[in-house]
Amino acid sequence: MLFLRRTFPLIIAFVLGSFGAAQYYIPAPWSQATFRDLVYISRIVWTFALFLGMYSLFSLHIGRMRRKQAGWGYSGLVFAAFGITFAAMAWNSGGLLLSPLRPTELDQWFTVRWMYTYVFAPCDATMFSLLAFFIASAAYRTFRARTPEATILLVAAVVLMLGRVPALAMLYDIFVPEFLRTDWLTSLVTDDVRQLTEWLMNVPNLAAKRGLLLGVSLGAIATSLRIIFGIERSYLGGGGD
Amino acid sequence: MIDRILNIDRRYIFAVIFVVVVWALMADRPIQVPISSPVQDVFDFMERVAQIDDHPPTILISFDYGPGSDAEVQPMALALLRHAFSKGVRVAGMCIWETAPGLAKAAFETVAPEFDKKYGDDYVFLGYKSGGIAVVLNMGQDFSLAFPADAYGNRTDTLATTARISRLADFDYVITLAAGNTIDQLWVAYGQDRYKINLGGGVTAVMAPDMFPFLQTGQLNGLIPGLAGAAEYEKLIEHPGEATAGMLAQSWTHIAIVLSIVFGNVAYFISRRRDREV
Amino acid sequence: MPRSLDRWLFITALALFTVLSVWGVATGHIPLGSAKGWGTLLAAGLTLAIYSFLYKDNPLFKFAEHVFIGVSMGYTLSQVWFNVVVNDVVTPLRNWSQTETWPLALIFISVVMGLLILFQISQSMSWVSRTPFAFVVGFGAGVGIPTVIAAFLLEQMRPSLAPLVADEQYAVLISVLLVGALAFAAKTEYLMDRSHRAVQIAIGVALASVVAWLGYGGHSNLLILVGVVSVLVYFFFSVEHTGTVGAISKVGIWFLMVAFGASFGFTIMARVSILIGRMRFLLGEWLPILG
Amino acid sequence: MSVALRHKTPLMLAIGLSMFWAAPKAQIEADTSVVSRLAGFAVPADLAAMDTPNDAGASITVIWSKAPTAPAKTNYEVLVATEPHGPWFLGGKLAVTGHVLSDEPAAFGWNADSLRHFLNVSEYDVNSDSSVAIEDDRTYHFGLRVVADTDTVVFTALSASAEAEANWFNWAKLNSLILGLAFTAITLIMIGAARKDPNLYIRRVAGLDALDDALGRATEMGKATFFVHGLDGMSSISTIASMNILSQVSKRVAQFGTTLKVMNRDPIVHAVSRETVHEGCIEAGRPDVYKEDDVIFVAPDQFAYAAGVDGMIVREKPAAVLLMGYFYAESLVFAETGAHAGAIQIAGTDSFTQLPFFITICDYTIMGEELYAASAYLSREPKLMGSIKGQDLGKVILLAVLVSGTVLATFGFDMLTRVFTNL
Repeated sequence: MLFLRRTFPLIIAFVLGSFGAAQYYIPAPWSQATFRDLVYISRIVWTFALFLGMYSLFSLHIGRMRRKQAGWGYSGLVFAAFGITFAAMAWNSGGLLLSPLRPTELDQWFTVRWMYTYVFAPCDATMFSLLAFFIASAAYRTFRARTPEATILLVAAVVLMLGRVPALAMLYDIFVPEFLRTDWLTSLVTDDVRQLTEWLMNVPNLAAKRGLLLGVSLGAIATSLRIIFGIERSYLGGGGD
Repeated sequence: MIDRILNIDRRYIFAVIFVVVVWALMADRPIQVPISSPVQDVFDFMERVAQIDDHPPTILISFDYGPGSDAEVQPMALALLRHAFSKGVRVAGMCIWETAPGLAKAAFETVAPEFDKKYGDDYVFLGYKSGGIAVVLNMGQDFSLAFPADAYGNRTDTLATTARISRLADFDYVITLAAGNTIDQLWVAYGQDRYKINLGGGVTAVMAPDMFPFLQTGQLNGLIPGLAGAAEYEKLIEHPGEATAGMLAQSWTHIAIVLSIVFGNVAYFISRRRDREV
Repeated sequence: MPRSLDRWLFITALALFTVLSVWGVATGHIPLGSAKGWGTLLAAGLTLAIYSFLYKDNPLFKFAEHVFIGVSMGYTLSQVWFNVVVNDVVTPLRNWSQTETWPLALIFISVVMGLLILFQISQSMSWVSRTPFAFVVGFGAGVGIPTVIAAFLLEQMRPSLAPLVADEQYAVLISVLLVGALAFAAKTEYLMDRSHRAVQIAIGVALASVVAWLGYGGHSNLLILVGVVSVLVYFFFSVEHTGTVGAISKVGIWFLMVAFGASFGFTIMARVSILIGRMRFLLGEWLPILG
Repeated sequence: MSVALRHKTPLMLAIGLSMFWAAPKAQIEADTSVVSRLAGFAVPADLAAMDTPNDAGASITVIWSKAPTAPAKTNYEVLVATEPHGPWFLGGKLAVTGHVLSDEPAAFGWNADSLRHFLNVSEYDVNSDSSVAIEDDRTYHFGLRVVADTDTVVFTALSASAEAEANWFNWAKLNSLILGLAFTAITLIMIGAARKDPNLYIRRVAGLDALDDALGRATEMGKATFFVHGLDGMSSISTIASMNILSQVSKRVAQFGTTLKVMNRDPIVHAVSRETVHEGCIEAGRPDVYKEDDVIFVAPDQFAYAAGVDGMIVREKPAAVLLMGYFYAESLVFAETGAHAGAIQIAGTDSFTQLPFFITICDYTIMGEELYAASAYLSREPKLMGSIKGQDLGKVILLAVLVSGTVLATFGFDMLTRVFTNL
């Protein structure tokens, strides 16, 4: 039993991990075919893992309702909203659960698509747009050039914010009177700022991002190796060893 | 005094931003959008794909974003579809994110009638597949195993757009519209490296700076970054849309934010110097 | 006091929402006879309910948030169900006579493995789920290693393994400078000793300006190499950050800060775009203000 | 005439790698009986065929000499037959300006010449709308025809034959394999070394000092310290790292006897946090200060979590806020609110998109890999320690290659560049 519980999963991880790595170097058809099938199995298994995520969310809200925790009414709301969506899904415009999804129009009642377009999408987008307000507030109150490093960061950010959109050119058009618009100034606010922006992205930004990427990749390789060789087992979870 | 100005209730700042955005959206003023080279590269490659004559040119658009980045990425999707359809390029759409299919459907349904394109013959929507990396690898090895059917259960080998496709590499161009790291962790790493696809990207501005190393190596052959990139693409296909309409508000809001950063920092330094003197 | 103010605000907001919606309906902008019209009203209501959080956390926000969580669960389930379970599993099994044996067997194995993973839920039997987890995670880890080496290490190093400058004269110039600097550094007292600060600053400025001049003038390979190397050195943990290593890692910090500045500016841009999108919805689809 | 397709002796034997790129060992006989000449056009004088290297089989590569001069719009057409004397079918076309051996170092090595064309044939057209795939282990015969201006056909009776076979190793990927094996060895050796001696040297990340200061200040002020976890679950490296830091923090706080509140989004992380804080209090000799309710499960949803933590920071005005783990868009909400509540804030994350916000708002930021190093430094766990050391060695290799390769390339020696090219 202990073998099945502890050793067998580690053997599986080792065998499949080694094959997954080795396969990259073996072009022969048997290797390609085996790889294809293993990939297919992982794809389907991942799908079932999604159900696990759903289950944990459900059990959490059920627990809240059962314990009558503060705000448990909201958990009921979660189930009500889920129930309506699920009902629309199960109805599937008359096709029910086991047939493929029926095409639906936007202007059609009782479809998952309606729930998506008019409930899910606006809520999701609005949640993210809240951040614009928080950024504005932080810009005023907390983005401070406390250290030389933070100063470099802020200066680069300001250059990019003004250079990536035609903000300066727009201000120039509005506020600079005609007689001040020398060729030099015009090209400075239009072309030069844009070139500086592109250069910042293409040279220092690229260099640092590449440095980070190389470092992170080494870390990813090390983690993968730990998994394959059974040194890292945290992903297997606990529970009755 | 300065401290009090710096410590105002954040709700006032929220109100200011709200007013700036609404005002700038309502002020309709034409704005010049200069084209940056990564955007031009996507456009040029699409033009090259359209020139292919030994088989019907077909591209794959992977919709890997959700409503949270609808405002940024959806205009790219519309512009790319308009470009492809206007040049007679066939399009297959798929999703790695489960939150994307509604947006993808909406994009196809908006653009296809404009060009009188028919489902199946000119475009196909393959729907969502879970599994991330495994989906890309599955498509690379055997397309029909990854997508035996489209989103509505029609077999992909019976639809004209996908009948010719047996592997990921059979697509002439793959464009991923990404709001997360699917573009580098999935498409660049697994799709481009293993199956040598031509890969272009449209990403949210958050992701854009991280993509530049891949642009230089050619692992990505072009990139549409954020709303500004979308506006550039709209200009290239000469069909201004939502992105172009948003650029004015975008610019004004940037100016407002930059001014508050500058003001906040100046005030901060003044108050810090004063504190030191005292 | 704030309690009654809040109630007041709540009533005003509700009244305003009703009035504006009636306006939208009255102008024919929102067709009430269709699913679309009602949907737009609902979406506008939810949007504003979430925005109410900007004032303070309140029941309206909580209401919208929990509706959102519930719908998003149902929506995700429907996507997984129709696109994967129905298309990949149910349909081939239903048409089993037309499907070849091997894909059928493969589907069968996959589903069994998938079902095993659900044992995670059980307290006492959760060990059953370890095998499929080990399968997926172990296989993924293995597949990842050569991919990361090829796509992220080799590919990313290649552009840096190119000539630094197109022109050989520059190459000679740089090497002379580098050799000079190294020869100078060999006399460590010049580099380490505080009494030679002026000389050190002069060397630093000279080197930095040559690098910057070449880097901005189109010879970006040099600057990119400096950036990559110094960032790697910054994230090097086996040596103390003092002396030369400290100086290099300082340069690495500067590069990192410019890159983070880029990300910062671009992230702000992204959030602003989303806000613009929401405002376009409110002003254009809910209210008949934007065309 | 017999054409031997032998690869030139690798010049880079010193490194011992490049010969593997010059893989194909097949020597194919080609017969040239007739050589036709068109005005101003030198028809290829040789034709050779071989199994396409580094592939899954079902493909044969045909090679012939490039015509020194050729009129535009001229195409080579490769003909395929299963019998030596036909019937011949079209196997593929190549323009006279088409690719040459040196365009494909993955198949022909870095020293391949640019005087010969090649074409990979994997199928041939039996008639206008059906084609037949090349099969493995079967002899095919090839002919070459030159078609000028689509109608002038110059048939050259060159022929060659070969069998296709599936290859067991992709020699073009040898560099990646060697790197992979090297990293494997380094990592395993270093983890082994860390098991023997957990006190291997890694430098103390500066953020850890700031951490001590923050906790000290919280004690002076007699206010709470908040520890806010990121969004990822227990299997993520950042969560594991931040748990190690939490363990240290909880010990410190227990010694000082102040309040520590831990915010969680993930139920499993929540459970582990409780255990960690409890153990920390016991190790500090103050099991009495542990309060289970101070390790709070806030909400599982991203924005609900953000709203909940935001509310608590505003109400309780903690003296210090520690943001540790993998954060997403909500990072800004925490940091902004905490800064405004007057808390001293230390952030640690490997989420690079969120780092800029932490750097500009927080008092100290532990960036990227520093988080893992800090956690290895504190926990001394061999697998973390060994990985950090292994990665450091990996970085040394990368740095050495980058610097020396660039210097060599600048002076015209591109051997390192070739060895490290991903073909």
